[in-house]
Amino acid sequence: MTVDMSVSVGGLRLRGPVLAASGTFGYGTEVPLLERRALGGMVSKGIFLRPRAGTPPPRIVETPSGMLNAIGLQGPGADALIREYAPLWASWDFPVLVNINGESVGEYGELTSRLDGVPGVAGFEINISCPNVEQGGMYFGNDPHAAAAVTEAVRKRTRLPVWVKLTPMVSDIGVIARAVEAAGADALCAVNTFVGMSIDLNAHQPRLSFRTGGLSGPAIRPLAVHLAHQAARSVRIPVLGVGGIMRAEDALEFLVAGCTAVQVGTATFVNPRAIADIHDGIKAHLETHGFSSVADLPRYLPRD
Amino acid sequence: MTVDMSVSVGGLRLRGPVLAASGTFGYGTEVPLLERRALGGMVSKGIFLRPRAGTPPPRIVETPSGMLNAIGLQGPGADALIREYAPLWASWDFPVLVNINGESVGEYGELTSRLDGVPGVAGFEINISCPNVEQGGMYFGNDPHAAAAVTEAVRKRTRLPVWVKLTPMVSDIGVIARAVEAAGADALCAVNTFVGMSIDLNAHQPRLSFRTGGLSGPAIRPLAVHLAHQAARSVRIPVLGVGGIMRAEDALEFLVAGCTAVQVGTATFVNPRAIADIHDGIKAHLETHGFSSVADLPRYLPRD
Amino acid sequence: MFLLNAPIVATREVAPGMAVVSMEAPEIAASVRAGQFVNLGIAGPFLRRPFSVYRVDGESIEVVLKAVGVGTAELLGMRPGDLVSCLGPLGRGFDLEAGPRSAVLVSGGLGVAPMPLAAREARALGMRVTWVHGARSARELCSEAEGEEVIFATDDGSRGFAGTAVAAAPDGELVLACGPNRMLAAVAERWPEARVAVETYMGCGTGVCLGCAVPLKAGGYDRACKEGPVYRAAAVDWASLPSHLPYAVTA
Amino acid sequence: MFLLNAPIVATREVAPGMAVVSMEAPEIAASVRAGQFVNLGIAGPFLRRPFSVYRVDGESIEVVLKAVGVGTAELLGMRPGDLVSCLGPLGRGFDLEAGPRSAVLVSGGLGVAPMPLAAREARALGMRVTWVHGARSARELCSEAEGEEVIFATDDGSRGFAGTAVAAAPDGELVLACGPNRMLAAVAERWPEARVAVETYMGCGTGVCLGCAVPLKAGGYDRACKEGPVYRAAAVDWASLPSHLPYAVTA
Ligand SMILES: Cc1cc2nc3c(=O)[nH]c(=O)nc-3n(C[C@H](O)[C@H](O)[C@H](O)COP(=O)(O)OP(=O)(O)OC[C@H]3O[C@@H](n4cnc5c(N)ncnc54)[C@H](O)[C@@H]3O)c2cc1C
Ligand SMILES: Cc1cc2nc3c(=O)[nH]c(=O)nc-3n(C[C@H](O)[C@H](O)[C@H](O)COP(=O)(O)OP(=O)(O)OC[C@H]3O[C@@H](n4cnc5c(N)ncnc54)[C@H](O)[C@@H]3O)c2cc1C
Ligand SMILES: Cc1cc2nc3c(=O)[nH]c(=O)nc-3n(C[C@H](O)[C@H](O)[C@H](O)COP(=O)(O)O)c2cc1C
Ligand SMILES: Cc1cc2nc3c(=O)[nH]c(=O)nc-3n(C[C@H](O)[C@H](O)[C@H](O)COP(=O)(O)O)c2cc1C
Ligand code: FES
Ligand code: FES
Repeated sequence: MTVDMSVSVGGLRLRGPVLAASGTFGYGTEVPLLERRALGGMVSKGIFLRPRAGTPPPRIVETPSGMLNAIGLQGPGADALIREYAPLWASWDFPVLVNINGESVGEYGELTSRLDGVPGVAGFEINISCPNVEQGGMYFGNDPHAAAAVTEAVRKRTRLPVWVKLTPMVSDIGVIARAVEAAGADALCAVNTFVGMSIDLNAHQPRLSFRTGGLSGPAIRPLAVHLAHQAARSVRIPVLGVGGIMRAEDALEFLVAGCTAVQVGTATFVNPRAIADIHDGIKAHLETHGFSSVADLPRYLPRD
Repeated sequence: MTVDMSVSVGGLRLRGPVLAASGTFGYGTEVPLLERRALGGMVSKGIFLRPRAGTPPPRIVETPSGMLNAIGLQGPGADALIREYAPLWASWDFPVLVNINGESVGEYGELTSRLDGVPGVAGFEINISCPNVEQGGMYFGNDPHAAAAVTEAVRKRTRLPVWVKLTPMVSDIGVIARAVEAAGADALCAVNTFVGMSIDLNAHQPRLSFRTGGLSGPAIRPLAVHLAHQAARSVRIPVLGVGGIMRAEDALEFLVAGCTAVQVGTATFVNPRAIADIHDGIKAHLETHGFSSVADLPRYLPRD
Repeated sequence: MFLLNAPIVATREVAPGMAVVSMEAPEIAASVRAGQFVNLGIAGPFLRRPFSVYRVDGESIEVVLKAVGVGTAELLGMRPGDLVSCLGPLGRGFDLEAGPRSAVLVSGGLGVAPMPLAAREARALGMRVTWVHGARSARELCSEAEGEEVIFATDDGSRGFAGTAVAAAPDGELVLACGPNRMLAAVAERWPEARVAVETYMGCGTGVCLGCAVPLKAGGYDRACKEGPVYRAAAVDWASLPSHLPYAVTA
Repeated sequence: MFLLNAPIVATREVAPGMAVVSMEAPEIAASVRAGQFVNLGIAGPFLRRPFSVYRVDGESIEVVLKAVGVGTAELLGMRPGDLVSCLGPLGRGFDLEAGPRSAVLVSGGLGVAPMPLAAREARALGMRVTWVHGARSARELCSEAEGEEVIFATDDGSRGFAGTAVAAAPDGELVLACGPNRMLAAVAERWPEARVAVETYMGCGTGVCLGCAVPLKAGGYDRACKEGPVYRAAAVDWASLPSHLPYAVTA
């Protein structure tokens, strides 16, 4: 039996359900070990309109079954991305979405306009875990109105797929999910990293220069599965599960919990072949259990 | 040099900064291996006014560096607690606080009245991670008004110390912390477990009969340190740090991040001597670094 | 209850993939009773892992296991001298007392685990021991079953009785059983007074977490690690034990 | 870049607590250049751990280390035949080219790590090698320093020059250095054109996470794992490297 690994998610048909998560795969030009045939798609490192230097070191700390990062969205800005990376992407056999960021609703919109129509840019993933500088630095993703406003601003400026990457530290992710769905999102990604802190006991201060960082890796997986499941229950658009996926079994948990596809991040640091291994493992699971496609997998998805 | 390990926290003077966390120590009558001399205090398993059967098995699932639990607050109710456990506590050489729970503001109040003045009950820890049945099942702890209302209801009915145990999955823990401080809390405990889910890939449904459970253990430590730090920055009352403390170094992270004491939960399952080991380790650290008391430890606590 | 860093002494195979691991734990060896368990702290997994004590040999205790996951695999890979953190003895065992003249031990697969100690205690109390041991096939039978009478049963009939251990067993004044929960449910049907050792997931193993809930016919839940793991077969609400999980399938 | 399951071949001590671990990694042994590193996947820690390649011996590569934490402790405890996941060679090494007639290698503590390969490459290019190796005391000096000329330096004067390796070093046409960041900052003062191997925390080791930021004098950050770990000493903004952390203290 041949298993159909392709999935349709948020306006894109992907050859496989496993994508590379933003910030863990650069611009796709590194990680030579990955077998590209397995890659359903890729989300670029988060970018702002203008170049950003990022935060001083130390930027990462290991934690039990995870890591904190505070990269500070270091990046070359839209112009350099269009010049240096998009032309490469245009020739690749999987879609590349750009993870877009801003300090104001206007900045998200401007960045979208700048990137829309650039060959190689297959869609947008909105990172709403950015501080809203105009509104006192609260994350856009913590407030349904701000999250919807950003989504709308992007939606208005492009016909390409628009995915919204949800912030995990909210009291009800369903509210945010519904708000951005209504604002025109084609898919949701759940979830981004959780804010954490690690303390240096000699210096009596945080280990990260930025003080806090985002927790990723298997430590957060049960939380991410729950949030992705909650998001999937709350909306009609597809959800991509992200958070702590190391092996095929982990990806399958998200799929059964109601996700249409998954993104793999930190696992790639530990195993540069992780995405291929996960893709192949999902395929083997489907074969073993007699499912002919990813969509065939039974879902546990009682609707809200 | 002798180190003074005692701390004052929320109306109690404790002989040491390490307490046993609610639900991980029963009613203090088990765990015979623990060296009691090290125990600063204990919080009993969460109790409701009336007996509760709890959830069907499976109630726990292991996760990377942690575990999910859905015990469902199984417990004998206030009368049995007063009859069977409080008389024992009254003779112990460390204080026992009761972790109190309710489905309505009124129920918290009633439970407090029932327990106030009972010999052996040294204070109350309010678990606000309970669904508010009167308001559609949202956690009290997710809403500053509901959290304050519960705190006020308990505060009005007792002169004993009232601690409030904060829910982690909120967009701004400082708002809740300030609300319950204003409502009369003597101390805060940060934090309770994070909601998570684990999926059985053969059954295609959650492993826990309750579907979701609370994540505890070292996986959540960086998140708990951050939240405890945020809470401590937001209020004047002391904060007890809880979440993933396995070793003295972990406890010290919370103390340096601004906590006055710590609670140890899941670690006891892995090492029944954990509390004594952590107490001794903190003492050794203070000695090595030339601090004469726990309060002497430098704090990283920029105020909001 | 003791907490010891127990050095591994030896490992021997008793069926393909099924091995007995012995470790030096003098205080536990001296005090453990049949049906009690130890909670082992192994490097890989986060939580401890519960195992019935299989035999006692001088200052050593033995456990019998198959690799079903990360903890069991690591335990089987340990070499003599490696240390395992050993907490026990835990729970209430079979609590044998003088009286009955015959005991029937019924075990399915890894349900052999508590039986050698049970056989020893029963004999010491003057009982005649019949041990009925079942497995899927002859290959999977534990090679160490013992008793005045030993009856083998295999699902495929490749050795002994063709069928389940429960079907193969004679009646006895005292029936002790251990195996998958569905086997124990069958035991409960036939011998409501049998004493059965139940398996659950465990958090602490010491009674503080309430994670090891066993649903009771009388209503409510017991702790397998404290009031159990041995129960009167009729006391357990077998229908409420999870059925959709690979739960108590180690047997 | 290769990803191999490399069997441990042997371990030898080169100073009290400092050991060389060799592992079979043919493709890496064949292609690694001085100053490059491997990122090792070990059972205990979550992330991989970066180590400079110390020597190459046939199909094996060697790394030198001390136990400073969980990963290094586990690596030192591994026995021949145990497998370690080995990703490499990574980063840009010293990139030696013919030209200079003499090379001065300056190493502090575990900063010896990239030097044997550097000495070999320098010699192959016809350079005369002077190796200056410093440590706190004679006991902590690596026993395997080598070169046409070897100069030892100890902080306590218990062997060789009393003072730092930087102070003990002669000038050379080419200076290569590795050691704690504060030592490398001193190198940068004296020889702005020296090539220095910098240490940072690393996430991926392959250039995708931006976790290994090295602050540059010219502004912005480089990736130690990709543009580095070897830099022109004057290019690094030493003052912006974290000072309050036990960071790059392994040397
Ligand atoms: C009181 C008691 C006594 C026991 N005695 C023995 C014994 O003598 N010999 C023996 O081999 N086993 C025994 N078990 C079961 C043993 O504890 C589990 O097999 C073990 O915990 C699995 O650990 P793991 O890390 O290898 O598996 P995991 O990686 O945790 O899980 C692997 C698979 O095993 C399943 N599993 C995990 N825990 C259990 C469990 N408690 N019961 C059933 N399935 C489980 C999981 O669902 C999963 O499918 C006993 C359990 C209890 C509660
Ligand atoms: C390019 C490169 C090459 C290296 N080559 C070598 C080598 O050849 N030999 C060698 O012994 N070490 C080398 N290191 C350092 C080595 O990677 C760390 O010592 C190792 O990661 C520590 O792992 P651990 O699990 O033992 O320590 P952990 O348990 O992670 O930490 C223990 C202590 O070491 C500190 N630490 C952790 N990582 C580092 C680090 N990268 N640098 C400095 N301190 C750290 C921690 O802050 C902590 O205090 C190199 C590092 C880099 C970036
Ligand atoms: C080093 C690092 C950088 C990241 N950068 C971004 C980013 O730029 N934009 C974004 O939306 N998410 C970013 N993330 C979050 C990941 O895309 C992913 O949501 C998260 O790491 C959880 O998945 P994981 O556990 O598989 O890594 C980053 C994560 C890491 C570890
Ligand atoms: C099995 C279990 C039961 C718990 N029961 C309660 C409870 O009844 N009331 C409460 O406020 N917290 C309860 N908790 C939460 C703990 O007190 C603690 O906040 C949490 O486990 C995080 O700390 P830890 O990582 O040290 O375990 C429980 C935790 C566990 C693991
Ligand atoms: S396993 Fe914790 S109470 Fe039984
Ligand atoms: S370690 Fe990830 S980019 Fe260098």
